[in-house]
Amino acid sequence: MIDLSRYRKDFPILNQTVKGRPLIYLDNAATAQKPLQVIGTVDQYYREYNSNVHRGLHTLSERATRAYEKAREKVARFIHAPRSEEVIFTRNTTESINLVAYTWARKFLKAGDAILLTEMEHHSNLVPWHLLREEKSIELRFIPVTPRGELDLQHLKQLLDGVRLVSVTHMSNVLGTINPVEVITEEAHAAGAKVLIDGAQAVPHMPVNVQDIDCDFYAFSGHKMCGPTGVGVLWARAEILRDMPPFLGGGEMIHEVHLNHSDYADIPNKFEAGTPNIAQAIGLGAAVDYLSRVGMENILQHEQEIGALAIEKLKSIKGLRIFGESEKRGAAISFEIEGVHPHDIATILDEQGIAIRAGHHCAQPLMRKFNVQSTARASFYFYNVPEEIDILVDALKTAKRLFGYVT
Amino acid sequence: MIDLSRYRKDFPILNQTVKGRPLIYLDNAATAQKPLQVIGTVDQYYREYNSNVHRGLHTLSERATRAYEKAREKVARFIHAPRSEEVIFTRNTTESINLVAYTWARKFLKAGDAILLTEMEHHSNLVPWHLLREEKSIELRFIPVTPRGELDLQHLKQLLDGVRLVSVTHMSNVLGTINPVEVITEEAHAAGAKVLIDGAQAVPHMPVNVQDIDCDFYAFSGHKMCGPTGVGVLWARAEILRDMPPFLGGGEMIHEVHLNHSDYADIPNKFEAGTPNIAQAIGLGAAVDYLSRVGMENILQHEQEIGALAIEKLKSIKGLRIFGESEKRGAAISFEIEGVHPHDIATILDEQGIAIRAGHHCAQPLMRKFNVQSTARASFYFYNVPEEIDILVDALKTAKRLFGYVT
Amino acid sequence: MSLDALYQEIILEHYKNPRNFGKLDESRAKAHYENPSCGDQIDLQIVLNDDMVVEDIRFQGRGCAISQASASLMTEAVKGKPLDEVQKIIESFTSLMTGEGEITVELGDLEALEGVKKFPVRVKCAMLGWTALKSLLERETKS
Amino acid sequence: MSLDALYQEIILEHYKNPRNFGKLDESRAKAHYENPSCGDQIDLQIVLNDDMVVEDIRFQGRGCAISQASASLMTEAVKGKPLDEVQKIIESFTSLMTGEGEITVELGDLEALEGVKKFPVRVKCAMLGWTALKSLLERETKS
Ligand SMILES: Cc1ncc(COP(=O)(O)O)c(C=O)c1O
Ligand SMILES: Cc1ncc(COP(=O)(O)O)c(C=O)c1O
Repeated sequence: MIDLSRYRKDFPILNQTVKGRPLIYLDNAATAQKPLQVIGTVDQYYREYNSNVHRGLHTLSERATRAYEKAREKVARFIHAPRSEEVIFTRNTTESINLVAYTWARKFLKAGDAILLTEMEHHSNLVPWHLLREEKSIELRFIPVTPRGELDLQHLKQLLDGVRLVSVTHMSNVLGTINPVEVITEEAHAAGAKVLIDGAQAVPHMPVNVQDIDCDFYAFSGHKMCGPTGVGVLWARAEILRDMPPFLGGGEMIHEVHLNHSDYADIPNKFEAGTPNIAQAIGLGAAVDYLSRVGMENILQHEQEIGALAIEKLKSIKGLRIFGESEKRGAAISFEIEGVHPHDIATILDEQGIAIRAGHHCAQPLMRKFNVQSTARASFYFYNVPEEIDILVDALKTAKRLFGYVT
Repeated sequence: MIDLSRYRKDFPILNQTVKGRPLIYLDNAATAQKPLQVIGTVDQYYREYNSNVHRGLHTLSERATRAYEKAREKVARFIHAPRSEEVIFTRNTTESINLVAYTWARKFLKAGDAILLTEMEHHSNLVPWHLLREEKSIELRFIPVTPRGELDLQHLKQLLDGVRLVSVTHMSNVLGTINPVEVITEEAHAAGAKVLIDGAQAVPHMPVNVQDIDCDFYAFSGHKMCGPTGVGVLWARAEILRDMPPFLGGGEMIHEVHLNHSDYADIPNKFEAGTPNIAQAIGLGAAVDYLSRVGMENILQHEQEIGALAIEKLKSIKGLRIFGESEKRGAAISFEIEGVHPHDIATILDEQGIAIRAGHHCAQPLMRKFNVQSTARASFYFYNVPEEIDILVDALKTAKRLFGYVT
Repeated sequence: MSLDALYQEIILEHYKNPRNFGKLDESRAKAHYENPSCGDQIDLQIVLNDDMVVEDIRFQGRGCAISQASASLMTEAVKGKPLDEVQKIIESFTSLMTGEGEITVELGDLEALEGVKKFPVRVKCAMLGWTALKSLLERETKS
Repeated sequence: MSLDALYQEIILEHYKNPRNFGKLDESRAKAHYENPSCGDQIDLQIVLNDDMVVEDIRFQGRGCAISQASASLMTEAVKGKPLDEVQKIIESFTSLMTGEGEITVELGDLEALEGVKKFPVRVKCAMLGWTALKSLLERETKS
């Protein structure tokens, strides 16, 4: 297995004990930890050149503006966006998707139009469309999920009939499934629909190239990819962004304001109203640098290997069932153990220093599909090591024993 | 003059030279600097307990959730909000105001209703209403500004006829004027209108009590009050927030999600979709602690004293004109010098280590009112000292000399 | 490890074999409660006779050992008790969980849940059935 | 301090007494340019005769010393020049400001603006009139 354990030393948080045991952090799909390089970049910003951006003519402001715009360029390069002004800084994936729903969709969708989603979407890619539907009588359709946890694309062509937007997750935060977004995009475009990809789980864990995917919108969060909380990204084609009405109104996003009307600035400023999350965007730039140094190919390989190993070892536990057995998958692994509720598993693991998540993972419709209320989820990142899997497996056996089951 | 200079040592950024001169930071109305206590709180979060909040059952998540909710309580106490769940974390003032425009105003305003603003509003309190008016034929009215830079409230009663919302800045970022928001609120309520206060410039600089003001909404930014970038606040009465439809849809803001509909969570979660700006909110909590220790009464007194002194000394420069001579005012001071354009002033000051702002300060309508394109603005905070005024005045004289004027 | 204190034998036993599990007929007062942050659910039904004694009580639910065992233990504790004593049990159990207030009655088997106090995020689980009971009683005694 | 290099005598002189300031008649080609980040404005008008020589040029504007002096100096530099030479002046001046590309013609008084290069946020000011000129010429030579 590719060994990336040398990077652990960059993550101060990993070097601690929880309940007297060394912390094993397996909640990476919820949020990733931050390396010193990112923490230090944010710290340096506040210590040396904190200032408002864009309109300042003084040295600090100039330096902050340069760093902020440099971060935009880094992010653009990271996802292979053709132009850096196509990168809009938001708070998180959720805001990025809502931005599209509030602007593009409200302008271009009309009654009777359909949006195609999937049964494995995160609430962030469901609720914005529910909100939209309360305003416009649009139809929501769903690509079904197979028992193996893959998208069932058999009837994609029929499903696409009358669809104006396809919005689909690149990687499932519950099942780990990596979806064939290139294929879906091609079909969607052939049917005249635009495509939004929810990349919250993909950008942190694999190389992403928006030009290769050929999608129209791509959304992701900084905090899941070693960046600060409070910053996300919406990428979209320049011509689409230019056609979109603005979202939030305020400083920086205008060209000229009169008492009774305003002219809007060009992209990206048009979509970044008010003082931006400056430190966070600059921190995200540092995260992108860091991940590039580790190498996204290496990260993907490591996670596929450690994911496969984890699945293999977890399966050795009697009564443990894994949700999602897609061929192409990342290292977010959902499971349940007969007779031990996921919340009890999480508590028992936490007592042993292991952080996993238990719940519906903001994917209640998917839970219903698999007829469970909640699952336990262990999700890995490149800094996790195989030894942690063994400790996890032992701890799960302890849980079973505690509940009176033989292991 | 009250001496708060002992707090300077908490601000590492102030201890640097710019162009070989000690930095004099007079761009505080744009953004304030951060004390070690805030920088350290953010740093500690990332080093020790970074984790996603709310749904986590493990130790880190529990600690992060507690800190995040504790920050909400601190902010609530700071502005004397009756209930902490009335504090919604946003990105900045701009998003807070837009949230009201997108939810409350879109639900409750109907064609023909009027919104009353003022001629001294920041673009963030103008453009959201322009955007709203592109959807609904509402009317925007403006309380005029007198030549002295105060609100002309003579005809307030007539102006309020048919008004559903009054939205007004607590303190002008250009003129420094502190507006009589209590009086305006009382009149507005008597006329049946709700009241939103833009407190971006007030919360950092004076004690604010939303219950005394008796307003319905109050918006402000963390970054202007020693907090991190990327966090702002919307406060509103619980019953109003509960009546409002949600803004962004996604994780955390829901109670139950089905494929085709969702039930929303109670406040504050209903308005905080997706992973919040966790580190930033916690950092804002630390800023509030810090400011409370300095004492908001002390800060107000210091700024009124240093502001008065600055105005007095600036007036000694021939050809210098100050915009805004309100009795009740903070220490944001806009001015122009005959024959030297504000941008040139800013550049010349920067060469001498002094950071001021030059431009329209996101208040173009007010600029037009005063018949200028832009002004120079020096804005003070509690860590500024009287000696900095003398250096400022000398530097302005240098600017005049450079441009060939006698001083 | 305090896990043994949390998952005592009696809790696990009630989790696996919940008492008073099931439905009364539809006409009986009913409360549905849910913990939105984890999805645990309780449906509770109760019959108060004319003397204000809990004549019957039933619950159905899905969720973790703590929430389900606590509900099961609760039904045992209150069944056959007069209303004023039930109120004392509710208050005393709440005190046991929160460490605030007083414990004025013998809690018996319910004391097995004391370990939950050390797991603040799980206290909500233990309280779920009790919240349902409280609101049900409020409704019943008002009418 | 490099301020003296930035605000040279000749720049201040052009700022206070701009050359070719004013309007040509409305029928003449016109470009309006603005720097949205600071509000500086330039209105530019030009007359190209049949030999493609800049027969007349006028500007009006509001803004800082750099933007207004640069526009004024520009009008002097290009007035009476044939189009191909004007293009070379534009390119050379752009090179002077950005430090990229080559300076292929004598820039004369325009060299007084060289100091702006050290103030990156002010380069946009110096280029404002030139951007207007470029777009105007593109439009004029296309038609
Ligand atoms: C009066 C006023 N309102 C609103 C804002 C906007 O604040 P932000 O950019 O943090 O959204 C500002 C900041 O410049 C301000 O001074
Ligand atoms: C697939 C997916 N989409 C969207 C989101 C929402 O991300 P955020 O909470 O950062 O907005 C998540 C994160 O949980 C996710 O896993």
